Amino acid sequence: MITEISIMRTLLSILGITLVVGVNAIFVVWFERKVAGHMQYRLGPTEVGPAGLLQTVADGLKLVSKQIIFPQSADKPIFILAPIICLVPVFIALLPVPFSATWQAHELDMGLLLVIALGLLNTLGILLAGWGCDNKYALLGASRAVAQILAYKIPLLLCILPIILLAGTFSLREIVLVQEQSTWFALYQPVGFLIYLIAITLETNRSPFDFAEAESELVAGFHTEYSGMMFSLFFLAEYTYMLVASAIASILFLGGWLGPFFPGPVWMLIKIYFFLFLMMWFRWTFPRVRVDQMLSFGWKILLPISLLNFLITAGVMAAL
Amino acid sequence: MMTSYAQDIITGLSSLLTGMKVTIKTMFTKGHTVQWPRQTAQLPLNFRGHIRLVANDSTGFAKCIACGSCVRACPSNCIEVKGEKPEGAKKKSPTLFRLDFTKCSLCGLCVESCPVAAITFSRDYALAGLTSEPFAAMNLLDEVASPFAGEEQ
Amino acid sequence: MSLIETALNKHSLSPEPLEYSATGLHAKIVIKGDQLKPICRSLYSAGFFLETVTAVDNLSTEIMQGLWFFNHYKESSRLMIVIEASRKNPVFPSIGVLYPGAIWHEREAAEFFGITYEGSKDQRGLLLPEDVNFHPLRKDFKRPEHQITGIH
Amino acid sequence: MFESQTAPTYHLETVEEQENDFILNLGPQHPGTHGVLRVILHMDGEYILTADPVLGYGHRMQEKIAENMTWSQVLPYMARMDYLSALSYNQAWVCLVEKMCEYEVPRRAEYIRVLTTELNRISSHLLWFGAFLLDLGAFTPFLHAFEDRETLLDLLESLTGSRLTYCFFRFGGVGADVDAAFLRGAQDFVKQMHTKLPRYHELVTGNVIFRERTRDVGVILPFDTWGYGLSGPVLRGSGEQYDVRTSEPYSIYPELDFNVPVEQSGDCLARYLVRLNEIDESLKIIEQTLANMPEGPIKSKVPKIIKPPEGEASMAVETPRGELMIYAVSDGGKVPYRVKYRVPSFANLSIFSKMARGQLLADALAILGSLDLVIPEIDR
Repeated sequence: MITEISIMRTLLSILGITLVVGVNAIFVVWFERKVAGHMQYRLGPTEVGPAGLLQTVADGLKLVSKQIIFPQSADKPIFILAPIICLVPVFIALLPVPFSATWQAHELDMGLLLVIALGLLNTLGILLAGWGCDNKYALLGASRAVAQILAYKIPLLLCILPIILLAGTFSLREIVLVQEQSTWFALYQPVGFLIYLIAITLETNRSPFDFAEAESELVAGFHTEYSGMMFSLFFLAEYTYMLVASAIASILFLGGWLGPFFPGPVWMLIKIYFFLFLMMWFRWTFPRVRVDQMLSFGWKILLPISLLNFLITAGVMAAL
Repeated sequence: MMTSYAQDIITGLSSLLTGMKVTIKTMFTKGHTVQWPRQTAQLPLNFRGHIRLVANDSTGFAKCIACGSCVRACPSNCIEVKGEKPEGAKKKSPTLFRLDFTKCSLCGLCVESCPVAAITFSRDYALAGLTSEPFAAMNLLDEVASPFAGEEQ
Repeated sequence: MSLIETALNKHSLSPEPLEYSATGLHAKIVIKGDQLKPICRSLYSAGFFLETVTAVDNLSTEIMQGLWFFNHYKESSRLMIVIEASRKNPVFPSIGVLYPGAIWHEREAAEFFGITYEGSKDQRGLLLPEDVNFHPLRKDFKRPEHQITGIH
Repeated sequence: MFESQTAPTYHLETVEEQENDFILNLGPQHPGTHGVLRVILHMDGEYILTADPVLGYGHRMQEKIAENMTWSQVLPYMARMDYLSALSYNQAWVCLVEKMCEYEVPRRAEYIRVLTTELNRISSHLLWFGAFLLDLGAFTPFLHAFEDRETLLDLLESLTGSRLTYCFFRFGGVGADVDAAFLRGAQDFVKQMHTKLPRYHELVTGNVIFRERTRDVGVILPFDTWGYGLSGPVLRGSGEQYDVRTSEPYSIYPELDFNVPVEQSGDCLARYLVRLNEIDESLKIIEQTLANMPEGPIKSKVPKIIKPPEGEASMAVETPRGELMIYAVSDGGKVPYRVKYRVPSFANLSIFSKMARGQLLADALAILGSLDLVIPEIDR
């Protein structure tokens, strides 16, 4: 039933999500640059704001003020649509994510399914970007993004299935509440946890699996031709996607907002940033995997192990 | 086959963890960064800036005798020297000593070729400008006193 | 020396030994153009590697010297092969079929000196811009009228 | 672990350019080519059918420049060819002229030359190490290598006055004498590298992703090596123990005790290992020169105007990239009559189109990186 209160609530939560997305992007980009800098004997940003915290704001302002260049042979509607298609789904995917028992934009019975489904749209955005700008490097990058999608999505789903079996629900909020009764699912599903970690790195196109960008091979991959604000939309989408993936990971495996001493949202943020830090750590340590090696890695290692993991879980559950 | 499959995965994973150990250790080590302009790095003793003329300690005039050996030694043709004898002097003095720094490759052949050690390297490093003109014709005589100073006026 | 002598044994050539400490070369032979390919075949099968292919333009004697440098991985034996041709229209045989690495050296020497390497599969230029019509390393080369302007 | 599918192999003869071929211009501005190299790739999806390098974007006609310079004026131009190993080029030129004019070189000068050249070799290999990993998509090793290289460049700058394009060697000696601070700095650097090299191995060599990316990629078979005139680590990765420093010893190399690292497999990994082991060997050489540094003058007397007698001479040295040979003809005048630079990267790149055929685009860039190219040296 639509009441005034529920409308207000929805509006407020959309505002909240926008705030979370914006602040998160500003902070995570700064955080990543700091982590990268210190891992490489550098300092990272130091000049703008305290400890360089406002560097991202300055960079954002620069990007916004820049001219957007349209390649002459680009397919203009697709060219413009692509970054939006990349950003909007990850934005919506934050709706069902609970930051505490009460801090949740919109409770959905099928929250997990929605997030998974929206995750797929990101690849569509990349494909459109690669196709629309009529650049060979971008096309190669986009085709790589599409080629890898099955290789990680199936293991990803096969890692989530045991969690659903354990929790008996698709609702993100209830999955956490089940963990409150027992314990973190990461302890039941260590293998699934590991594979999920690899799969979200793949899903967010992060190094060592950043073939779609692959700077040293494809210049900038699918966003080679994008400049200014449209480029920063891709950037925003990537970092928001990382946030969503980390949030889902902490909900599924590390008990979401559960934890002693601090209030729920703090724990949730701690867990999210733990995952974000892990992904940064991967990125600034490893070389890039080759595309065909990643595919065979996905099909020959991730898939059988996650399938085995699922079957064992299902067997044990049935026996109990 | 199964064991080698599992072994590959385990050795692979452990090699990744070793790499991650190195980067996390690095996070807590200090690097070389010097935050210019708040801090400045020390210039090495043999630093080669653009060339400059050495002044004679007693007179303050340039030691240069305008012999032109630096002009001949220069591989990039970036030095221009003219000189004449000031009244009552035994040796010539430069009336013009111009360096085209845009061409200079800082090889130091001019410094070595000088018979009276009248050229040396400056220690200027923050050389930047909006146009190339100031560097295309650097007048090196500006820094030293000139025996012709009275005559020009 | 021994490696060079064994390799060139059947060609009944006597390489002129050079003072290594003074020239950095072990031997030098001056041959005719049609001898190059058989000699290179022997050198190739003896495992000699190609250092470079180049030329020296001699304005006073009107001779273009084609130079081929070889050496061996196992035992240092630097061999210089010289073929002389008229500098008007120098033509040398190409050894690109035997030594694939020679193709680039030949392309370079061809555009620098205006040499034709007969039988080369690849006659394009290599280092100079595509539209040049001069050969800069010829001794009678004058800088072309065309001047690049607008460099600051 | 990640077994790669066997790549389809194509032969040059069977591939014809077709209208709807996917042609990719790799370069001249591309982050993976490290300079202005352009490679025209005909591709089938991600697989490369043919690769044709296009050179000359950085061409300066160094050989003609040398014909217009006096013998000593050529010296600064040496550093502009291979900017990463300027001192090896310095050495080739001064040794060549010393050979032609029969100048004596004091022993202390020879020691300083070898010491600084080997330091320069390490700095070149360190930069290559970083750049190669950058090609493979790892950014951190690049800056880790630069951290160590920074110490090295500071050290060399304190002696030579420049950080990259050194013009330090002189006919009959060197430009400046080493002082106690430099020797101490060099010793400290050797110590530092002995602790840092194992870190590189931990960070990179053992890494499973790195090994899969480089093993069996870009294999140079031994019977290809002499046809293309390969030299340096590219050759030694294919099992041939050829190093000018041992085969035609110049300077004080015969007195020094060092090994020439060789790997048999001929792939990118082999070339990588050869170079990292070479850093180790260079450290050994540096330790020996530091221990035995003789006292004495650093420069013998040479005439101001250099006129080598009529004749020809060649001089080969081992740069970090392979064999550099300079062939010069003198007509007895103040300027060289003809100078020919035989540069290692030129020959090493010429095999690229053969290696890239039938490989993935990602592999082609790994191969390009493993060849350790310096484009200004190729273009001259």
